[in-house]
Amino acid sequence: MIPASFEYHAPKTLDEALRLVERHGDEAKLLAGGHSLLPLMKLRLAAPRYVIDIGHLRGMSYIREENGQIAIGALTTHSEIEHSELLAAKCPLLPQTAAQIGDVQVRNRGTIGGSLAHADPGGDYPAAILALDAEIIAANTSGTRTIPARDFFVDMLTTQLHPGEILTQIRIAPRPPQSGTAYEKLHQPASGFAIVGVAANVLLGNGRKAIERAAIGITGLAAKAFRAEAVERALNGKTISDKVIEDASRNAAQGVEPLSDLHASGEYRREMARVFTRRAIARAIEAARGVSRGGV
Amino acid sequence: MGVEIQLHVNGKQHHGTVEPRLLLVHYLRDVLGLTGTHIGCETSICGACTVLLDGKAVKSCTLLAVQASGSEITTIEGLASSQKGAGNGAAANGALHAVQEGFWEKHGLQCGYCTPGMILAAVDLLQRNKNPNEGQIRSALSGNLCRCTGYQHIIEAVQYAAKKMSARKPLKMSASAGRTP
Amino acid sequence: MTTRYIGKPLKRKEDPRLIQGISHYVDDLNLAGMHYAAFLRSPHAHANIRSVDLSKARHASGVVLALSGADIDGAIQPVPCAAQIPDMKSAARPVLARDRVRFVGEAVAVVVASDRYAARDALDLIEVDYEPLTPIVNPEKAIAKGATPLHAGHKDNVAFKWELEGGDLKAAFKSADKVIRQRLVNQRLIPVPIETRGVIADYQPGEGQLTVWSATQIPHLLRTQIASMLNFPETLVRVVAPEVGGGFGSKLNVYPEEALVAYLAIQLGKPVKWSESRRENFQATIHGRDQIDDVEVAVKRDGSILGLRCHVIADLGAYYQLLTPLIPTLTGLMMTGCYKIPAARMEITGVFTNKMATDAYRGAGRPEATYLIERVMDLVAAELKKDPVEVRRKNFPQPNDFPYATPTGLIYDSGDYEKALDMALKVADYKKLRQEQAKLRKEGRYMGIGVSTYVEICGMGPSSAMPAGGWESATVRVEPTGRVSVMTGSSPHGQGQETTFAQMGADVLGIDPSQFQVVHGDTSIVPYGIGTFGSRATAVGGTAVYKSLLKVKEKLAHIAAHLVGSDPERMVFADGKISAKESPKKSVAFGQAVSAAYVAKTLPADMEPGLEATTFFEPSNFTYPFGTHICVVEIDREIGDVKLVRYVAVDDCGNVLNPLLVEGQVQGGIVQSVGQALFEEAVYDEQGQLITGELMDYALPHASDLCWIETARTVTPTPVNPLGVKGVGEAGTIGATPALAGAVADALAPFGVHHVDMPFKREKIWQLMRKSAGRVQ
Amino acid sequence: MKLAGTVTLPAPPSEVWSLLTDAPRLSRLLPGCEQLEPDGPDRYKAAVKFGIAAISGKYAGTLEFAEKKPPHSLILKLDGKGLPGFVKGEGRIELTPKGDTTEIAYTGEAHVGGLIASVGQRMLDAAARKIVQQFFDSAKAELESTKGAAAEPNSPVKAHRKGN
Repeated sequence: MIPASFEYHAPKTLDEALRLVERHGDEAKLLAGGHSLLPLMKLRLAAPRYVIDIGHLRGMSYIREENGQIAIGALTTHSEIEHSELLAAKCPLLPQTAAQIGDVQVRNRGTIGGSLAHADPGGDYPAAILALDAEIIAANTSGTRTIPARDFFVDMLTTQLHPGEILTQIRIAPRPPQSGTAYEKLHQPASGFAIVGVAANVLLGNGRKAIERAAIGITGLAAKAFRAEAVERALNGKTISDKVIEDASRNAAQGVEPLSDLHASGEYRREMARVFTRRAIARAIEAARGVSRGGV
Repeated sequence: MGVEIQLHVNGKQHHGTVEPRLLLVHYLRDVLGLTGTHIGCETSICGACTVLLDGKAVKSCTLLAVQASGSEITTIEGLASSQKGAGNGAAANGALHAVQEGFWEKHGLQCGYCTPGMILAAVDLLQRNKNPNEGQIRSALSGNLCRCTGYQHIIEAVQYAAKKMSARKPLKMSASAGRTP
Repeated sequence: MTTRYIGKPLKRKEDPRLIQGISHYVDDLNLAGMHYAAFLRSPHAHANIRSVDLSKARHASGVVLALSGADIDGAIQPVPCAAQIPDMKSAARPVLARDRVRFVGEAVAVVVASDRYAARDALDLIEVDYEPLTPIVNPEKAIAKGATPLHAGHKDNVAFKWELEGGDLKAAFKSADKVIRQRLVNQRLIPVPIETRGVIADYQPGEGQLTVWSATQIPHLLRTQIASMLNFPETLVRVVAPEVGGGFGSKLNVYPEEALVAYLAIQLGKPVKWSESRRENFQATIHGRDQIDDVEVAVKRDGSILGLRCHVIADLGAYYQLLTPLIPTLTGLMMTGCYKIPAARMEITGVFTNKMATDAYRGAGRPEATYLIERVMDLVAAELKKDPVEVRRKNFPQPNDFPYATPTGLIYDSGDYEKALDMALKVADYKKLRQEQAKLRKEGRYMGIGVSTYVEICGMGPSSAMPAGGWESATVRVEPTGRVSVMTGSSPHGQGQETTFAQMGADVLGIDPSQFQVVHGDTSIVPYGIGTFGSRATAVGGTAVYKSLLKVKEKLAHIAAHLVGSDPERMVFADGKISAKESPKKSVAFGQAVSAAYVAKTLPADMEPGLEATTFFEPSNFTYPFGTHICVVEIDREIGDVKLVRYVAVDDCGNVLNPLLVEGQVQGGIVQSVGQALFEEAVYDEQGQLITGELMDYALPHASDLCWIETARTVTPTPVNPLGVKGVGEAGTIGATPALAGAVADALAPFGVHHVDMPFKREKIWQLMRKSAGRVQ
Repeated sequence: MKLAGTVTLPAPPSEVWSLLTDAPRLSRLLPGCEQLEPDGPDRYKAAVKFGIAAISGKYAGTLEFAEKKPPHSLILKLDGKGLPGFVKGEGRIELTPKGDTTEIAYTGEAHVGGLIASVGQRMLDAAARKIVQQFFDSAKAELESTKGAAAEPNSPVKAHRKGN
């Protein structure tokens, strides 16, 4: 399997990269780690005329605190996120999610920016990004804009990013006290993609007996990752019980047209969304209560 | 249109002009003649093409050679003498890396095709975790497929290497078959 | 002979080059001036080819040759099929399709270019005008009335009918207390060696020499077939199987590309390489299994099996490969398994469909047989409410019943089935497992225990029962320096015979294993042989080596006796010396005796110089390894996920040359079974598109999917060969699937489920539990 | 691969009918249609660029109308091939008046072969649904704009159009 020919650009600065994507528009594809784009190019399902390799840009791989938020550079690899101590302390959901992406080699190479911009319906990060109410920073030659995670995913493989824009950063608010997160995933046994992946982020109140606010991101189930608002509504303000969680989880696939493929029918995906939503919520609550169930 | 690249492979500097679409695995195999890195699935599932890129295991079939420009690469041929690995399992020239030794001792290979990738994935693991348990080894090797061994002897090989590396005693290689202890 | 090395876990001689990445598989070889071939393959399962336009491809940069089926018409014979079944219809696979394509992936055109990228690019420039035809995908529909035959001149899609009957079946079913019927499906599988296929051909016009390097399990058979297909003198063809990265039967074949790449090299006068992509490997390298079995069993209330009847629909795909029609017949031969069943009948209908051919995939017909009979034993146990272990035990032949004649006409060589069963029960602590299961069920957890007691047929020979020879060759040559070259007709590709044959040689000749070089896979060096498949390399190939070693030893004994003045019968080989038994002083160094053979001044009268012996060993019978596997699974009630909890395997493969390697074969075989049981399935959609077209969609077992496999052995030597070895390459795969299937069915018993077909994918299990949730017992 | 659904378009069946059966106008509705030229009665040669994000491919083939019962129902047949594979589909479209609007019920089946069938499998259903949705979205927009512009039914619409 060999990609078709293309014109290659390896800009040294972000500005240079932005000018290139502006010039070439949708005839250009950005190459970060390459783990989303290259497989498609090798199959010749994608044959972009221009490939703009942003992998050599400096200063786009970082995890740091900025103005009370955590900022993650778009070129940060899954494995850097998986092993980040800062994230483990302030935003454990991301390392939990990163650890479940693909395999070690893929995590060593794939980047969070590339993964989000690709918006694979079975990608793991989108669920977490949604549950965290993250912000996605996109730049073009005239400046930057901030896209809330909720608005970012538009459809299968389609995001809010315009041609000419580059995703540069992800921003997340640190985890408040009494909150807990979890990512629970049913993986496709061959590729490792999520058949269903549920990220839960809960904030407890009333002496940790009630859920003050829940955010649930679901990936794999539908053409795009989404916030399971019906689940959230059923949880918010409720005193925690197995029944509350179970009942809320029943709404996981509400209003969603599930994907159906060789590996899982729509019906099964729908049911698994319920099961994994329940499991994710329960684990997030455990985490919020400080009950650890093993490492990240 | 060719693109200039320079890579540090197994301790040697290489310069060249390549077609931008040239895959790293083809560069290593066809241009540098390092055929120990194998191609198994081409869809970054099987891990036969695993090499260390700046010390980390990556799948070289899902990387362009141009992406790796400026990086340091260790392939199976250079593992035993790699700087990165020295003092961390690797021994001087002519000897085997502790992981290679483990694979030999524990019959961690049959046809040998997945072996270079498997060994490098194990090296990646042992850099991060000096004493992995069975589950951690299984999970760290889940990006590498082996169709012959059923993996169990590979796990024993990695455990052997972990033990060996904490003792840090390189073993001289000999061409003949020896008995396992 | 003292056994210093045989039976010991020696590390492999092959490993140093493999673990350093310095050995050479086909694609690692590069010849000066190498060109690269790429194939255009049909996207249609069934279509007429109206035209193939190669004009653009021929003018593409780097392209030196582009050919369609029409261009080579008559120049290359179709792919051979060695298996013959009375009245079977012809269905030869053309090297390139000419007028019609019959499966997705069938090669339509080939291009050769100066580099592999250019060859790939040129494929996009070829224009083929297809007239799509209705694909025939489902084998039952293929043989239904009115289905259009795939092949011109055939009246239907039945390739052959094969029958086998023994014993009084009528009486058996008449006197039965119960008759149990079940349909069993063995899904289609893709072998997936991690190295795909690859071919390099080089033609030297001056010498007229054609050399073909191929990732093959059968270099000599391939040489003969390439010579036949190209009508080229066989003496001028050299086939080399270099390092081969796994085969599992998929490289026990002759493929269009092997002849065609050779043809291209001859045409161009340049070396040509073709490396199969994984996608091509999925589409156009043989598949395995794909049988639908309708089975009926007649039983007594006490659990004795009286008779077994089975009809098999074997989906052969569109064309025959080397052994395609033979594979299901092995299922017929082995259908009664390790039980004394007085009467049995098998009917097989081989069927053509618009898919890739099925052929020998690890186990080849026997995993289907053990699946059949072992599922039957479990169903009998469930029906009679007996423990599956006891139903099995009741029907075993006893050790003094061997050689045991089956109603299917086989003679099982030796066995002690109860011994292996008892050992497995003990290792697994079966009683305790059953108690644990009962306890977990009360907690709403679904644990299942599966037991498989299997026997398999291997050590493939004798020739009378084989399509293309069941013997094996070996030449042992002690070189003048005292080093020993062993040339074997076996063609190991991971099995480790470079080590085990050296172990054997070391014990026979009393020297160190390091003194041996086992050479294989090169037809210009090795005498004509058959190859490695059917778990035969040690039992047949090893015996040939052993016999050659004995011949050389005998000659050395005569030389040494002559030198020291003793009786050849009394010479002892040990520690690098050949000594007279009566007096250690009467001794020569091994090298001294060897030297005498070559210097030839001090040889006994009438003795020929040199020290070389060749054997063509013909076994008198197959060998029949056996064992018991016990598997424990737990099923996630909510997801349907089947988790392996424990696996115990007790195998008996007769005597063992190297336990480390036997262990490796058993474990690898079991995990390949886990693949079939839990994950693998080649899925063609109703249009004949292979929708599991890459490893992204065809799941193999990963390290993280498995539990620790506990192994043990019993040893029942075979009388069939002097080594007493039976073979172990396929035993794991043959024995394991029923244990896994039994465990899953057992776990689902509370849901009223007694049989599920593989693969046990989560959704399938989840659906079963859901549908019968109301009936949970 | 099967597709079925209903959609309401903001015009009476006669207008919808003329939109769907007028090749130049239809070519504007088909996502990625680059060319639609007559090739016999009720038969057109088509060149289409289908794609989602980075995944895209060009297909050439034919589009046919059959069993036309104006303005009630028709069958649409599609047959195309390109480097990523081939597509062959047939869909039945039924138009029912609902006040000023038309309810369209469609059922169809498409067979996909080649590369896209074997590796794009998990995306195919969703991609097909997306294409259908884009088609009807464009139809809606087209009908609304003609309504707004008081209709220029005979305006010369170019049959050639650059893909999006």
